[in-house]
Amino acid sequence: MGMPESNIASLDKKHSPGDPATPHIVTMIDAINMALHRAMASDSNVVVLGEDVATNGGVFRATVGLKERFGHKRVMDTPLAETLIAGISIGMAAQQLRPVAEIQFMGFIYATMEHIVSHAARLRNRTRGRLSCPMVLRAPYGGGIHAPEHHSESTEALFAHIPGLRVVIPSSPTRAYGLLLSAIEDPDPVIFLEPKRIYRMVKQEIYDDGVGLPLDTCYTLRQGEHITLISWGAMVHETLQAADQLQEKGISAEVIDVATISPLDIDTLVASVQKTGHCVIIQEAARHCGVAAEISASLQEQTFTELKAPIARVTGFDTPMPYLRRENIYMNHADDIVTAAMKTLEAL
Amino acid sequence: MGMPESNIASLDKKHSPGDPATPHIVTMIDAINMALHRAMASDSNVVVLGEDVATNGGVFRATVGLKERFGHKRVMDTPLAETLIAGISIGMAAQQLRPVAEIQFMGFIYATMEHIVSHAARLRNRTRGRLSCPMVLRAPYGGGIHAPEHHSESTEALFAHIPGLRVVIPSSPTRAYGLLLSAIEDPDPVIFLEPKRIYRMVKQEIYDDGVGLPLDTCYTLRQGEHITLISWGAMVHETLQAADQLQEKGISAEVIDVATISPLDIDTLVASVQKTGHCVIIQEAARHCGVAAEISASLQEQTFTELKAPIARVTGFDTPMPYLRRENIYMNHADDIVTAAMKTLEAL
Amino acid sequence: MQYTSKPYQQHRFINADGAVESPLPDYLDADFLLKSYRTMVMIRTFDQRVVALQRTGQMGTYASCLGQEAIGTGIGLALGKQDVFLPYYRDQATQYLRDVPFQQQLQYWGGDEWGNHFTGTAAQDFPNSVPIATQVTHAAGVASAIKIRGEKRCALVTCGEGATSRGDFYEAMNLAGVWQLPMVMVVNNNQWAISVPRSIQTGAETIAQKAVAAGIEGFQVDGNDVSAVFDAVRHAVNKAHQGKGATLIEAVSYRLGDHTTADDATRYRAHDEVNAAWLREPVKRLRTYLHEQALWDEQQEQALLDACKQEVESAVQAYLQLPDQPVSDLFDYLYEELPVHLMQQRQAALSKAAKAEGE
Amino acid sequence: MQYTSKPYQQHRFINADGAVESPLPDYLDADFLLKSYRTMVMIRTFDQRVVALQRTGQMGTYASCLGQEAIGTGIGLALGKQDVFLPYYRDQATQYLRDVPFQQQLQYWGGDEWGNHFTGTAAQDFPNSVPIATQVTHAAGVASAIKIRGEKRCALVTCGEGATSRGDFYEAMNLAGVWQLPMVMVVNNNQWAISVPRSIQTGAETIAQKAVAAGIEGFQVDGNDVSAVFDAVRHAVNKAHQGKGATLIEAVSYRLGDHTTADDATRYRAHDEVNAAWLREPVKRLRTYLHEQALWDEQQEQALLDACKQEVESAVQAYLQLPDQPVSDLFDYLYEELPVHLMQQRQAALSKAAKAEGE
Ligand SMILES: Cc1ncc(C[n+]2csc(CCOP(=O)(O)OP(=O)(O)O)c2C)c(N)n1
Ligand SMILES: Cc1ncc(C[n+]2csc(CCOP(=O)(O)OP(=O)(O)O)c2C)c(N)n1
Ligand SMILES: [Mg+2]
Ligand SMILES: [Mg+2]
Repeated sequence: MGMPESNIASLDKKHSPGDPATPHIVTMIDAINMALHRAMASDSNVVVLGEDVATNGGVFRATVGLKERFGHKRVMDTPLAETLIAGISIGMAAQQLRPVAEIQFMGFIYATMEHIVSHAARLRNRTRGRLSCPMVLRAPYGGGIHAPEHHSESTEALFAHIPGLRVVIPSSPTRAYGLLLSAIEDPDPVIFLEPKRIYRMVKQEIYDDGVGLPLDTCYTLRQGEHITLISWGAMVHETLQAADQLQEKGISAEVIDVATISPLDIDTLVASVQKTGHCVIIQEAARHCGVAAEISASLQEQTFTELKAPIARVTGFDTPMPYLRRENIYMNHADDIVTAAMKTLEAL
Repeated sequence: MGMPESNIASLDKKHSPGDPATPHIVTMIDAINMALHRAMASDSNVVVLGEDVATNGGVFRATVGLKERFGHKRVMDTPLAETLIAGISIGMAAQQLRPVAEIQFMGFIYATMEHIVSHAARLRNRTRGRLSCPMVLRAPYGGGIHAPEHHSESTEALFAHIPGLRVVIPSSPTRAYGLLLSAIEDPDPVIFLEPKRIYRMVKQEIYDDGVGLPLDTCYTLRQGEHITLISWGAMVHETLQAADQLQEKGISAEVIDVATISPLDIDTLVASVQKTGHCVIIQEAARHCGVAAEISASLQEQTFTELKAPIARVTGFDTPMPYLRRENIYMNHADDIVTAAMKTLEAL
Repeated sequence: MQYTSKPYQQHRFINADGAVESPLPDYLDADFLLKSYRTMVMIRTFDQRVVALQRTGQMGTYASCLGQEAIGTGIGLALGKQDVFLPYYRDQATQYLRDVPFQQQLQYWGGDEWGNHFTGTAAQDFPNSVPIATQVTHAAGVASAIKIRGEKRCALVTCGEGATSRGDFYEAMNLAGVWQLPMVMVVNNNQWAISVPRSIQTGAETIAQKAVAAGIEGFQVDGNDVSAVFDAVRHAVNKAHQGKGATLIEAVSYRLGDHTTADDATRYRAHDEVNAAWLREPVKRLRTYLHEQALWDEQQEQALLDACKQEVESAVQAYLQLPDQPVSDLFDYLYEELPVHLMQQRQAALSKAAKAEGE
Repeated sequence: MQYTSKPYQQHRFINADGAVESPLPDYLDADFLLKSYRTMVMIRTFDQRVVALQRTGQMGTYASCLGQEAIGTGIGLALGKQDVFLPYYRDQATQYLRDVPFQQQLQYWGGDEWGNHFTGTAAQDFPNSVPIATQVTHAAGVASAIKIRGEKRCALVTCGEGATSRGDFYEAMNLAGVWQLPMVMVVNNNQWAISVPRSIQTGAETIAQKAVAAGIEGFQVDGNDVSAVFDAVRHAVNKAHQGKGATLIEAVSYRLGDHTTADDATRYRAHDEVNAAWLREPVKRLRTYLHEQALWDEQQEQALLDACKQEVESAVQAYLQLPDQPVSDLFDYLYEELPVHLMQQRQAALSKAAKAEGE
């Protein structure tokens, strides 16, 4: 049953999964919705829960159509309580369900931390494999959308520091679809952070084939010779733009989307920096003790002799994200990355 | 009123502050108790709260004697609720009290994170200086004491990543006394992590003179020429031992106690590494995205040309702290540091 | 009126038809009612204007208080200047009555931290709390400070009924009970937490009965009857001032608008329910009552509407002309004194801004 | 016995003197009482032995259940094999009755994760929860899973009365109410949370009344009367199996020992209070009752004590001979499959251990 163009999954229409051979041209948020539909259809243990995820389909519409299709027992509006959402996900997961819980914004994720750090990340280890915690905690994250306070945080580093978790961040519709499927199938807890600034920025052709993408690898988006640009989340887009601008200057930049920031596929990054000898790491988050620091430190350890210049970081300031009128100052743009890259190259 | 030897503040005796000119030979836990007494005596806005801090004097006896001396209105046993402890501290601080709250173990600090990240760290900024949050959140942290699960965590990196906080970690009785006084006097929120493994390890001579130590500086404990060893918390002791061992091999190591891991006095560290060209950073915590990564990344940025070998990290594994029977494997010891240092030096 | 800890009783003086259900005590006199009415109309005018501003791209995401004006007004009129108010984000009325001018409220919603730099009565009040329910523990802290110092003040905190599902709410209420804190908790039960109806937020018959868990007094009031709200809050505030402990007030009302300007409530709730709620809304019922008491006429109404429009409009114009705060402000209020390592970042931000403006 | 949601009523069959206070129903027969008694004596024997082990440096910090044996025993006997138990850390009796052998309990307390690798009845049970109250939300999750699948099982969770001050407790109870979860919450009210007495933990007259906040049934039982505990749990478990929702049971008892072996309770509580509590403790009252019913004599008592000692001692010996788990176990259960970057760390740990053993 080939799906006509008009059936392409789109924002507010209920997604009807079709022939996996038919391409869908979708945004990232659509891709997430598609992956959720696909995962729920193929495994009856997958359940979805969170605030406003059922009847409302999620404040960003990520869960649209799920309740109608899979029923209120598998798609649950919870009371307004993030600690609870994390805690019951752990209980469900220990009973071999595969909860996919939504935290409405990353700024409200902190109340889950005790459960994530002390339980989700440890249940398997603590019981020597007897119980496990195959849960996914989804949260939109990042700034640049002129949202109210607490709606623009990028605190992925907090989770990246916790052993026993996977922290996964897609940066395109394709990777959102594939990585979310793999996150749901993963037998261990995954923090899945969705860069909401690019939820609807680009569309890509996706086949709803149920095929996941590996969580244990970085994704090289563009090959290059002179410098390695490493990023994740929404900043991947500015990074790609920067690579374009560098190209105009005759500089060939390799662009890598880290995608899974923990556990980290450092080998791909090392190989690239060994080749280029130059590296800029771009993160939206505040600088101090961010993920870029880990990547820089690890790269430095493993590519010391090949490095031709210090590894640079382009990061947010060590301040909270300003209220929306001044948000733009906080965010980095392509030319900030270009400037850092040029400085690195000039250090030659 | 010179105090006779027998009056030296000791573990279970109520501390009676005396002539600031009389030395007290005390452990770190005593020093903390002394600082609390001193702070409460000199500023009636200082209040102490937490679980078991009043009648019991704290499970580690840090708050012994405070309730008897300053009364139950200023020394409060709270209900068993960490979120509450953080939340009411913020409310009190906004009313110009100076709450010093205890979280019984760092493993139970995660429930405070929403309040610390979203409120304590931001109250001043959010209100453009109208309200502020001069609170101290104390917590014993770190492993190596054969404690039950969750009683041995070192997750200081989580707080170090949050703009608006100070994260302070003493590593000796002297610094515990001085840094805690300054933390309490500081007009902004301070996370004060106490390496409990060394609570009673060494004694030092302290004058109860109410003089604080600066929070914006690292402390160089030993001058050296060949290599810089950077650490904080309990690992400072293994680091000093390692420096001794290196000395025997004819290697002169500079040992720096970071003390305040955020905001970080990077300049002191840079100056040292510029001098030595070699650096090992030692942290007890898990490796990935720990504070050592930030220090390494920052140093690499600023000392690239002077570095003679990659900056090395000696850290915990990326696993939870094992239950007590296998705890020893997790912890690093002086010879682990020596091995790393020698490797760094041999990379010459 | 006598308040008891029977949680099921809903206090009300003026019912949905504008008729007296139980006689108003003397202190709820014409002055009070007229002031309440004027305030509610003013707030409604403001609220609608802000929504319009948002629709035209001149405002950030905004949470309307449409339908809840009586709660904010009742609180604002009952709370003392010396007390501390810890709002959630539909407390435009209380803030207005506590001297947070519309212009400043617009500044907050428009995305400028200076919108939280209250002066005057609100100087010690908390800014709007975005993380749901966290303000309740802060209130317990403020009340603790008051109690420690032995002052005759209290902390009054508001939240939605959705907020009562969060741990913060219970932890704070429990402390208020055991420490007998001078604290008043007012739950704006507007029946919805975004798309989640009251019925699936909790299995408790009322929100008020949650007070039983903490051993404090709790009761319902008709949140659309400003006199009932005022009276209940007055009772609770007096009690707090007298050192007699904390109170939980469930003000039963209805969120007539969307959750925020980013929401579309037609997706999840029935027109009929909203229409029915409009019959109970607070402004019309008081107008009816005032008309019937011959305290108000059409002319006064028109004059009031004009005055409200004018006040709101001049605030809006002032807001629209506000310059952006200097970029240095991003750093200068983070700590009392900027740590050294942030000086460089501050400089970088200034350069970045200068460059951006240069472009 | 009929249970109501009147929270103030304390259910009890056998009082502190070993006398019948209300007649025992048929199903609380001699078999039941004898089994309960034997279990409680066994647990007390075990408990004392573990404390002794700790004192001689052969055990980690240990939380004694002295005085609370009736609660764990009542739960263990009432709970079904198909149900899921989520313990706190004084549930030695329930774990024992759910086939977690003493040796394994010793292994847990002795600091080896394999002590949580339960098999048999407890295979799906949670390990002891150290972060207070977090297990209550996990239980709500387990109960949700059961409800989603439509199974005839339930989740039973225990905690101390101190735990009822934490948000987790309320958030989970609220969910249990609104989702009508098959969940039983048993609060071990042993009057102390380390050094904090019940009176300053909450202003509520009882813990049971906290159920009102969630709209679920809640009541007290005498936690020193094993028959009352059993009966209450049985009622709540049956109710859960029948899809009739959640129950909060406050089992009133007393912590006769120190908080843990790391604590010294004489610092903060009066001898008199502890002495008075000894008069109400669960083992003696049941022995008195059994004696009076001629169900028990001194000879049986001695035989039981001997049997208990023997069982405990053989577990202790087995525990003491347990080898340390391989160092690789630190890594091999962290994820289902070890991520590549951890392989190196695993190797490093093995080398480190080899080196340490070499020394
Ligand atoms: C901790 C937290 N979780 C989620 C949100 C997102 N959110 C904003 S308002 C809201 C609903 C609040 O409902 P209620 O408490 O009833 O207040 P109302 O908006 O109805 O006045 C939610 C879920 C938030 N701001 N904070
Ligand atoms: C979240 C958390 N906070 C603090 C502690 C430290 N702690 C361990 S037991 C305990 C008291 C618990 O009291 P209660 O719930 O009454 O149980 P009991 O020990 O009396 O059986 C405390 C504060 C902890 N384990 N977890
Ligand atoms: Mg609401
Ligand atoms: Mg207790």
